Amino acid sequence: MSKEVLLEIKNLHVGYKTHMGVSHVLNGVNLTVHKGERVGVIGESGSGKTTTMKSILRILPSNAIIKKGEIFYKGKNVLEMKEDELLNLRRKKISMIFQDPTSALNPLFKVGQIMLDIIKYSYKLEDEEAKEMALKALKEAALPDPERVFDSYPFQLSGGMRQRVCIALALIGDRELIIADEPTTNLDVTIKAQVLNLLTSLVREKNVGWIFVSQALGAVRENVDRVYVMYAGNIIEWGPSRKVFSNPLHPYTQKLLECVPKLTGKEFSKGIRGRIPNYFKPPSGCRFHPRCDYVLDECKKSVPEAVEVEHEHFVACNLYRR
Amino acid sequence: MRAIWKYIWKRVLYVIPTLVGLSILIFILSRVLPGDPALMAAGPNAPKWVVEQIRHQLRLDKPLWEQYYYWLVDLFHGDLGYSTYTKRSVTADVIEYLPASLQLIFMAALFEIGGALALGIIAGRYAYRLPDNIVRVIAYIGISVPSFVWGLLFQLVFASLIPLFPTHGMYSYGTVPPPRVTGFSLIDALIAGQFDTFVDILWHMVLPAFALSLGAMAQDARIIRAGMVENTEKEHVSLVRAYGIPERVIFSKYILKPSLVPAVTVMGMDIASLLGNAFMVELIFQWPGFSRYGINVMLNKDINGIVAVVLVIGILFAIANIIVDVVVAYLDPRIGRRSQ
Amino acid sequence: MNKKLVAAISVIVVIIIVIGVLAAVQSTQKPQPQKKRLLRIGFAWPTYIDPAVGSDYSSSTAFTNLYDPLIFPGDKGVPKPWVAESWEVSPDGMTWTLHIRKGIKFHSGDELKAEDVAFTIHRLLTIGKGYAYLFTPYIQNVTATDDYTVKVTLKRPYGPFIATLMRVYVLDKNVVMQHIKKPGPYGDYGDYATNWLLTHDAGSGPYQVKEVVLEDHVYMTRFKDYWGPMVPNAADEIQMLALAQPATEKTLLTNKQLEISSQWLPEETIEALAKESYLKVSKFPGGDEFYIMMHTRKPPLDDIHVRKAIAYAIDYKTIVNQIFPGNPIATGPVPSYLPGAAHNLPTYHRDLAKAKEELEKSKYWPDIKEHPEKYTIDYHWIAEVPAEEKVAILVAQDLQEIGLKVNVVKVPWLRVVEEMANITTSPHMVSVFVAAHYPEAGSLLESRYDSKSADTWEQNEWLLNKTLDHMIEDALSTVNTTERFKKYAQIELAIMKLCPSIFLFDHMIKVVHQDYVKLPADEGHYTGVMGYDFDGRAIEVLSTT
Amino acid sequence: MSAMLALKEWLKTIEIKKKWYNFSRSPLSLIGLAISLSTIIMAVFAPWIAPYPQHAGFFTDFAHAKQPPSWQHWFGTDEFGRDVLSRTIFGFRYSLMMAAVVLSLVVPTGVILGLIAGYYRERWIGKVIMRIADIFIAVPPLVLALSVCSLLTPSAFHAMMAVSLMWWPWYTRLLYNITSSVKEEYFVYAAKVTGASSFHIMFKEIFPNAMGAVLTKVTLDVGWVILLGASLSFVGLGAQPPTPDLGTMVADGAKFLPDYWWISMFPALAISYVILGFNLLGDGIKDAFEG
Repeated sequence: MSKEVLLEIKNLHVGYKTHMGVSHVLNGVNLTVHKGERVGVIGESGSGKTTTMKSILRILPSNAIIKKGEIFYKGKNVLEMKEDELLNLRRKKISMIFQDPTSALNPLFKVGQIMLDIIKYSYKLEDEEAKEMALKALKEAALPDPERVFDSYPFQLSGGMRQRVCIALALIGDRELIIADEPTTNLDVTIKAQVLNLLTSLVREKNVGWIFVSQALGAVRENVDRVYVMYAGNIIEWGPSRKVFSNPLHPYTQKLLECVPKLTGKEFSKGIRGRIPNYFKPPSGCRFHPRCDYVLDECKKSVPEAVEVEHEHFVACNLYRR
Repeated sequence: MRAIWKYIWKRVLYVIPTLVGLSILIFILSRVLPGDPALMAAGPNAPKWVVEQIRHQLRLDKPLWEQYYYWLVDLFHGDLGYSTYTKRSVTADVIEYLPASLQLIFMAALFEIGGALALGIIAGRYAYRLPDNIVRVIAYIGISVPSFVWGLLFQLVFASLIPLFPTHGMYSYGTVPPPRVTGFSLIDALIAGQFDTFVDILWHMVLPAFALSLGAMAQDARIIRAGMVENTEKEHVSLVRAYGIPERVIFSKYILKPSLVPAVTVMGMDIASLLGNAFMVELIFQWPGFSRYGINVMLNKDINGIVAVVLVIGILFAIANIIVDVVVAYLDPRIGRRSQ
Repeated sequence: MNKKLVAAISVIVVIIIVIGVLAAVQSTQKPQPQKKRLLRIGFAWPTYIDPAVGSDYSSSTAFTNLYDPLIFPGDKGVPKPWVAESWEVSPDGMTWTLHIRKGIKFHSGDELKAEDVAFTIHRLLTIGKGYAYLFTPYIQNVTATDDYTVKVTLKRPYGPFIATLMRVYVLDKNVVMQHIKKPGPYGDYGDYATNWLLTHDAGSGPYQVKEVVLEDHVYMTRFKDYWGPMVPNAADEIQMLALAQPATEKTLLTNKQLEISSQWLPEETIEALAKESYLKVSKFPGGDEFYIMMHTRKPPLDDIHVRKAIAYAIDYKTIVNQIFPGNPIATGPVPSYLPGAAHNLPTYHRDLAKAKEELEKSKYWPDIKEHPEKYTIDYHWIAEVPAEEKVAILVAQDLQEIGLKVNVVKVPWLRVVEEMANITTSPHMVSVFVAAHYPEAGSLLESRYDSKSADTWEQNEWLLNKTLDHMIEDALSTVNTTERFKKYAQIELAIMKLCPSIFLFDHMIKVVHQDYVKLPADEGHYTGVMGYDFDGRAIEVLSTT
Repeated sequence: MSAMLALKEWLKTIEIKKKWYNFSRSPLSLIGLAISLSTIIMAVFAPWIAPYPQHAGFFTDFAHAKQPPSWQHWFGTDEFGRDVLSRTIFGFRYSLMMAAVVLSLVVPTGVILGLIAGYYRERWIGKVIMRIADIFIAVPPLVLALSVCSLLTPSAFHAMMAVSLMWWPWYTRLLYNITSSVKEEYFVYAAKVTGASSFHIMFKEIFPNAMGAVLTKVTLDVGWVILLGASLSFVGLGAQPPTPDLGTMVADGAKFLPDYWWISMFPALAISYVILGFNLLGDGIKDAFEG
């Protein structure tokens, strides 16, 4: 494997400043995406997936603080990019599909207005050309009657259609990396599959890099090359999708996979006792230790380092240290 | 566009019964509450037969429902009854005094909108920073200090300490009022080509309009600021940011517009405060307007005058609210169209 | 959206800046109208310039300048022939013949004739408002026997008849008839032109209406063809400006934008203004007296001892020294300078020992001592005259000292009028300024203490005293002045003994005016008749603006 | 009665500590609380706090009238020679009493009518109540209150009645909106299914959901009612002299501007002070319930 590295997140620490103090969410995230590679990120809600994704584009909320770490895009540190470089990255290189299409589209603007703005700032096109491009994208996203959609306000569209609009946005131009942050979580069950199929087939077709964040483990398993498992702001296990799913190493991953049928939107099944930790006072050492059945003394003291247990399959757990 | 008209029409239809109810309410109150308006109108030394004559003229010798019936009939003929205070038709009074008040309230509304936008945007842009805190203090002061206190404060400051703005009336001494065409002295001055007079009137309007607008301005500034802070963290802002739209555009378009909707929505209430506070402010600044007339008819128990004042203000308030709703519907497409 | 918004904001900002800049420019360069002698007087709205409608201070001031009365009040209110040049009365006192001066011109250019006088009086009597109340009880009929003679027949003899004619302001019949609007409440006469006369005049006075804006101002310009005498530097224009706030008046006076202040400036403001070298304070009798009327039919005030106790408890000196400085303490039921006022009447003064003594004589005393709250005295004062509050609170404080409980209530003027129309709603005590309707003691005696006036605002006493009524009627029907005045004196003495009112002070009107304005009052001349104080015929304006 | 029960119930369900935490984290809320408490304390203990308590009653001392602020009279003396500070402190009494009387009349009336109107939204009774409420809201409250007051003789009682007459519809509206939305929720259905009476549902199930909003509104309204009362007094339709009523003090003192500014300006500041306090407090309570 000597593929070209597209994106590399190194030891990312991100926190949020609130009136209750600073919450230490990301605790040294490492993640790599190669060119044309499809990468999955799984983990329960609140584990820091969205924060990681937003860090890539530097669109974190204003109270977020990046304490440590680097994000390299084609070798260039995104976190140190200047305004124009950053805009270029956002306009041409990486696009993102948000979790909730309803809140992601400004309700007071027509779909077309938003799309035109985006296209015009990205490609400096005339209105006519920009509109053509937008309509093409909408058509690509399998929206029937793109003209009508273009001329509609978001509230006039169904949830599925809204997400297709977001997908269309993400597909405009030739992107190198598409981040899909739980693109189907907020959709009706019947629509989920449709939208997912559309997305996966488009990604395959275009052969772009893809980060697929999801709680739908099945969908991830089928559609990605490699998978990262995230818990409480740490990547605790990663490797080729096939290997991770068939041979989960980390106790958390094991539990997570066990309770697949019970995995629902927000509530965690009884499969894992306890809750996601309090980020204001995160547990020392391995953040999973209070919930872990195999906890060792050293787990409370230091953050375990990643170990390559089998080829390209890593786990950060003291149980696998030799 | 058709949808908007239909929407307005619906609002008008809804408000008419309310206004009729209002007229009945104030009509009955003015006739039923103790106190003899005829006696008051006749003046202190009038003989009894004069009082009776006025009572007859005011139809106070008839049953209440009949009085209301004739009042309605007259209303449809454009006659609001005889004012015992000005000794002429209330309609003439309304025509004479209303434009001055509208002019003042309009100016105050301009100040309010301008000031609220400026303060709100500054505070929203620099949320949690020094400008935000300054605006917050200004806003709380604006909300807490009643308009009549502002009025008196301005009187105190500008009457003698810094005589930069006039503190009473509509014209300076020596200014010739323009011939009355529309009744709006500003417009009349322009029609007559008296630019000096136009400026003079504006100059006289500054303090009362400002005193009138401060409370509402503060309220609105806070709402705009809150809206901006809230919208800044919205996902739709993250989206446009993620696609490389410049911050300047995000701010002035994708954050500002949704922040204006709640501010415009509360403008209905602001107009209520403008219309109400105008009573005190016109009194303080001796503004020759409808509200000052209102106070005088009230203090003189001029029942037809009181009914007319309440009703006219009710109508103005209703119109203002409809305008506000239309603006909101224009800003927020969800509102006008949902009713379809 | 974005651009529009920016545009809107910048427009507003620009407006504000422009106004600011213009304001700065404005304040340095005032418009320069042509120079004239201008007399600007502060007054309070409402002002009805129709003599058949208005009767208050400001209205009467307007009448004086716009119209000519049949009789003019001379110094101290002594009747002076005016439109009525001379007159005779029939021996039975029932018919008066008035001879009308020739050559008086109305503002319309027509000559004033007897017919106009008759018409004026008919109109006044028909409408019944304004000063009509002075005439309705007496006048039977008025006819013009020729162009210059008017015959007035009375219902009964009436001594002060000539004095009352100061309130007949002659209107131009033709002009009035031209402006009648029909239908109206007065049959063939429609509205009797009341609508038109609200903002216009039909007079012959030295000034004519230029512009009336209700609630704001009355502008009057000099009538060139005025027949009568005028002082050399009389005003070219009189402007009556409705001013509601002392602060405003103060500003206008110091900016020389007002020649004469209104007459109700608070003492505090007068004090402050008196310090300015270019301003003068003028003081002259207003023809009125300030009373506290006591309801003599309401317990405990139906007991004369309680009334006397109150009369002895009140601190008159503080009132005239601190609250209304410069007003002389009243010497009786009518102002001391009024023709027919008695002198050396027994008066009341503050004497707490005497007050307590009187109170203890009262049949209510044992009860009052035990339960003062049972006899709480309602004291009403008129909201429109803020200085009355001080008197009210002082009186309450004084009465507290002798053990009476007082409930002070501020009541709007018109409400007081309404209350006083009824014996049960009339308050225990009410403080009111009452003026003579014509300059004679008889006017006040009748309006204050006759049973006929018991239900009016001028009497809260509800004396309903037959003997007194007789005496008053007898005096008023005495045509001979000397005899009439003797009878007045007896009535005044009788009233003092009954102690129905507290006679506080003879009211002096105080105005602040520019030093370039010369008022007759500055030389000690006054009429004491309401509305004749600011007579354009007699005021000199020694500066042009 | 039921309101009391509901209150008890509600106090149990809300997490007082959390609310207090939310409230106290903003210094502005704490300032608001301090100001409001200080005015209440001044109002209650006025006779002990005011340096010259007798100046609130029938008192004149013309020899010491119109004195500028000094150590003896911090706020100066008025045209009667009365201590402005003492009268201002007593003035809080009247202002707060006005607010208390008005709100204690208006809140129960408005709340009950609003509950009924919201609960029977589709029936005529609900519609009639809301239409009537609309009539009273069709004019700015100050205008109608002024008219009604002017038709009556000016007194504190009439002013309170007039303001109350104008104010209830706001609570009716608030409760109507909350009831209309809460009505469809599952716990209301559950109560219905178990055969609870409408009365029970309205007061025990629905009303507790509105408590936070009502409490916030009541606090904010203290300021507004005081403002409205002061406005009425300013025009001369308020409490009777010599009652120290802040609005009347401002209006009376305004005659002496600018020379004796302290007579009107200190009471004016006092009005602003109360309103500011309750505004801040109201915002704090709102944050506590929403945050």
